[in-house]
Amino acid sequence: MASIAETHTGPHDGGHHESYLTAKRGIASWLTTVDHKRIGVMYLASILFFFFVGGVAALLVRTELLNPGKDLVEHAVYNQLFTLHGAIMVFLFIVPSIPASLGNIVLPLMLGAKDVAFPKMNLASYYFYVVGAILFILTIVLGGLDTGWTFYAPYSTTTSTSVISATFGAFVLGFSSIFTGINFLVTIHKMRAPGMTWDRMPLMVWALYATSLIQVLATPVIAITLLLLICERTFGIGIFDPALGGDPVLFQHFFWFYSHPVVYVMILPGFGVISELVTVHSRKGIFGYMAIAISSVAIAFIGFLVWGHHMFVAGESSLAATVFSFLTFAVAVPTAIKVFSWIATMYGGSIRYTTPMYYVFVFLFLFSIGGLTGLFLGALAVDVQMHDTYFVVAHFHYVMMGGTFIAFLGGLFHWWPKFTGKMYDERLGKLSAVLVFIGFNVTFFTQFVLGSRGMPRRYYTYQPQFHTLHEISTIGSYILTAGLLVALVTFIKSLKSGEKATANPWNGMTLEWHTESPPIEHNFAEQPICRRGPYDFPEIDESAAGARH
Amino acid sequence: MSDSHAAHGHADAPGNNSPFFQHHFVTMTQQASAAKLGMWLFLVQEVLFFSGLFMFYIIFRYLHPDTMLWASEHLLDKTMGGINTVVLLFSSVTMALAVRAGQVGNKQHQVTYLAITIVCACIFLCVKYVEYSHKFHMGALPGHFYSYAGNIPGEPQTFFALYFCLTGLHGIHVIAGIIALLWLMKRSARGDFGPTYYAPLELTGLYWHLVDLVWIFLFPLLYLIH
Amino acid sequence: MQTFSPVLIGSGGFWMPPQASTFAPNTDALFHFILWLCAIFFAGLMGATAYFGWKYKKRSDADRTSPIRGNHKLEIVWSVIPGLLLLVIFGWGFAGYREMIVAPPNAINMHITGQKWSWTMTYPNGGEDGNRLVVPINEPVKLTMSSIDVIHSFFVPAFRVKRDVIPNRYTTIWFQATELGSYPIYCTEYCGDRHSEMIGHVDVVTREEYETYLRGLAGCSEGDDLVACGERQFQRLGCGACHSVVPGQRIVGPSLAQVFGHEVSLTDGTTLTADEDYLRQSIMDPNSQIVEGFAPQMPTFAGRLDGVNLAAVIEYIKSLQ
Amino acid sequence: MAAHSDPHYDGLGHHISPVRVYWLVFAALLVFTGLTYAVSFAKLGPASLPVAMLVACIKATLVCTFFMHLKYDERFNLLVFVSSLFFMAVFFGFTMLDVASRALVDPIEGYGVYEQYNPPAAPAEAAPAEAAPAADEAPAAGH
Repeated sequence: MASIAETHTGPHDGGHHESYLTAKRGIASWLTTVDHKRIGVMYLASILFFFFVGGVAALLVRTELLNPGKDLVEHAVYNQLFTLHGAIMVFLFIVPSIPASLGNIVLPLMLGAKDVAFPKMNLASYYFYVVGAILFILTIVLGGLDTGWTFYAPYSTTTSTSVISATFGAFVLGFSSIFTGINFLVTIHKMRAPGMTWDRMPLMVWALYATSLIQVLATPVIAITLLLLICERTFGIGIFDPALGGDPVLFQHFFWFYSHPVVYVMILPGFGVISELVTVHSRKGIFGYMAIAISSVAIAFIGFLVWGHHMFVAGESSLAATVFSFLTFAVAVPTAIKVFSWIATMYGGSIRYTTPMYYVFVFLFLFSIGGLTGLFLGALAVDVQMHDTYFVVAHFHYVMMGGTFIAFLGGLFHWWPKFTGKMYDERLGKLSAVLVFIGFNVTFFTQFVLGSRGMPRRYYTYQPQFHTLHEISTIGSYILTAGLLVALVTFIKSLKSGEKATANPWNGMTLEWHTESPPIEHNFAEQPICRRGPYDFPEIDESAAGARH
Repeated sequence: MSDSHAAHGHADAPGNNSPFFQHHFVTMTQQASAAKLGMWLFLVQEVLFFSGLFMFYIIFRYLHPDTMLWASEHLLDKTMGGINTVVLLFSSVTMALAVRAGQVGNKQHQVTYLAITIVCACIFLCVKYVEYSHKFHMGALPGHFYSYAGNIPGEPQTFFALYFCLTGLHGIHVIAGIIALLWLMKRSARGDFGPTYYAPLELTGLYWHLVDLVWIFLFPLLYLIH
Repeated sequence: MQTFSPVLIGSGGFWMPPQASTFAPNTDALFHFILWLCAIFFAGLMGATAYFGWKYKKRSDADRTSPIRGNHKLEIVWSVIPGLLLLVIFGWGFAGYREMIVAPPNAINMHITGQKWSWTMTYPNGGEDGNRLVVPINEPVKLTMSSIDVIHSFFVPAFRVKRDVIPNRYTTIWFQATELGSYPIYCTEYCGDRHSEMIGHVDVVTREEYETYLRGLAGCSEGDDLVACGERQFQRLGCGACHSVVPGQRIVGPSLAQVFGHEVSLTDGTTLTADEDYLRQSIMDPNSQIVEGFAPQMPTFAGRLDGVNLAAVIEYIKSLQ
Repeated sequence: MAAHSDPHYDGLGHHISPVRVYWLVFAALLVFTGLTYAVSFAKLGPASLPVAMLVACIKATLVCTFFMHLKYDERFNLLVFVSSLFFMAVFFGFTMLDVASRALVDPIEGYGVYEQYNPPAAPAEAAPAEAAPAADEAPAAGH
């Protein structure tokens, strides 16, 4: 099988190369490792734990909303639950999800490098994550947080809940994100395999490159915003709190300058995963490589110009609102190009219905709805009606959970054999995809209707005319939970009793498939040399003019 | 942009035999340029970090020019600011010369220049201490703690919040710089740095020049307002 | 809570609430235009996906796949066309928005004050009412809004208007009601515990009813029946949001029924009989005497309630036995 | 890569500037500092801020090109640094676009208008000012 890169000696040379999982034993070897794969696995375990915590909070919120009035908890507890759900899901799960876990594991392998550029900084990034996470858990213990994950002043500067420990936790998590970003940027620039030019890099690497750009450029602004918020609560400096002469809309500018680009930090790695999955599982070169690569960086760049669309009705001047609305539509074009290219990639392919491919189809369905509903919120007149209603809740769940999380699951199934060395039960995997698809749509499509009919966000009780829709949505959330539990069972079963995975179960062409599963500690016995593009599959019939016989 | 090809090219590339050569790199040149790019990205993050406070400055100056003019003229001492600027510029030169000494491998120069840089940084902090104690004494403090006798038009407590945030954050970065410089001096004294390995010197130099850059903008913006 | 009677006047269809203002038709038209545009694109995308998924399914290991790696013409087409459609959506959205931000000069001016968990409406003649905005039909009304504590957001789904209400600043919206009826007002910016109960309603009435309502709103004068006028002040200031008039029912503050003339024990341990001075003191400076088991959350009403209005409220509370 | 023995290049081929370049740049920086000082005393009125910023930018470029070796380094490091300035400018520009144009459509939405109608209660010595009384009289503006 003429692979993309010949290594000097056969892949199974001297046996002394132990897999990175068994090379060193004991907890200490894990906690002090500088091996990017181990750090990736530790990140994976931590973020899945916090996904579970955030998910439980979501379930409590949805159960409370089953009927108007009190079902489960009081007002104050409900407010803390939705804040907890938002903050944990954003800061502790979805921002680090693909870059820090899958990215850490896969990036050096895809580049043919031994490790990331700064291994010690990579471990420091994980420990900053752990400290930030502990501060968040401390927040729950110290009386919770009821400001919403957005910490809007003056509510956040006047409420009595423990805002300081939560904001300081988010500040520390910012360092973890910045270090990952710096690490990946330098690794991609300086440590590519010989022969791997920029147009021969896998699209996952392009996506992680664009993501790291945003992480480095946007995170410091939320860091200073959170510090100023802490100073405002302690010293009473008058920047955000109107009682002290500040301007709350200024806080929203500071906050969204980070928080909109961070939604692209969340989705861009998902795009990278989907580009990899679509090509490998339909055995075809990507359609429009340069278009997808450049659109990742374009999204990262334009993403910095559009934050004002979160503030159309928030007291922003109408001139600024118009400018932001126009630029928001500019960012929709590169995203559309990507979705069209993925679908065009399937043309003339030989699609293998593996679990990752199931998740690709689920992603295309859910993310398309998420992306298209963004158009409603970008148009000024409709956003006045839809802002801060369940329409927005449905929109961002479709793009964040339907987009990033589904791509994360797809990527997890795709690279699971590589970094655990074990296959998983395909039937269970596909079942989880189907259940997640059904549960997700039942939960969140109803919320579009709720929102357009005027149901506001973050409501503990609601008026009777919204009752049936909330019931459907809550039932949907249970189906979604079932689907996620099936996925969890699949992974646990695979860890316990999955059969040994081959080095290249999906016959991928990118470099990570040219080493054992699980890889040896220094990834490659011999430095691989990249001779051709990442998606030159043997099945591609170069002679045919595209007609498939 | 990795340079030499297969593994056999390891030994003879310059600096590859240095004890500080990280083996996941192919050559020392690659390691040095990776370290420098990493540092520049860290400096990018620092610029954006300070940008939040400069935004606070722009908004405050746009809304309360009178407060800023009055408070800056009466309570901020131009000469102290000027001294600090000269001290920091001088420390920037000595830092750059320390890096140069590392490049040529002159251990003695490295240590002396680093020592002068640290001394200058301490002088900067002492001058800051004098300025701060003057303000504490006058009660010109941020937010709730503001109790200055004279009446300043507009929002004086927010101006001093801005002043203390800007100069305080800059001061913290100067302190972090001093700690890094002390660590560097220890390593220089041990003779770690030479023509093929001086990355820590260079990176701390870049960081120190950025701290100086921030002060170059802080000085006119806070002290010399008209 | 005010239940919203689904009066299907000028219905908004499946998606939108009923249309009751001059903005509604345009906003709904744009909404449905985007909806159909997205539906077509979505059907096209999913159709292609399903078709490719079926037609190019793996048939055997000897499958050969197409070498196509791009098609510049197609890529340009599917960038330019969506771009143009997006411009259309932006233009239409901006046109509708431009109507919403410039209030006609002849609009009736009213003032809305949002505070933690109730709305206070101030009418042109200075009269005030709580959580109830009465507007004449087919006449432009401009609302100048501000908040006294945190950010709230004034949202009337039926009028398709929404604007945040910000402390220490005015924000304005305007609308012209086209259908009689009562439409809910929601607060859509999270503002604390009772954010979900900060609900008012807009009553669109005829011009005559509006006039009589205004007259009724003027403050209490000597001759009026103080208890009835006191109840109106009690209603406009939104006291009901925190104090119930049913004996023993606690909301945020203590119930005001059976208080006058009875023993009241305070947090500092002292107990006293609730007389007029105690009631006046609790309204003017609530934090000085806090009933046992309650938190000091009540804002002061100094400057908002005085003279006859204050006396009327005290009379009203005295009447609650 | 230049020969190792050339005094102008170190072991890794990076440029070594002669000592006098550093002192020359230092002298230039001192001159410009003096200039900023002088600018602040000269009564330039509104032009004083742009001039002060220009001088500060010149000093910053001097430090960047010579002390931080951007002149002799890879062009990409320069691009990285300039991009940070660009994104800082985007942050300032769009925020000021909003802040400066608040009163564009309706003057009542501007800054400080609220204080006109609700002057804060007499500046209390000890307790922070009472919550500004709600505007009980309908504000005059906007008619």
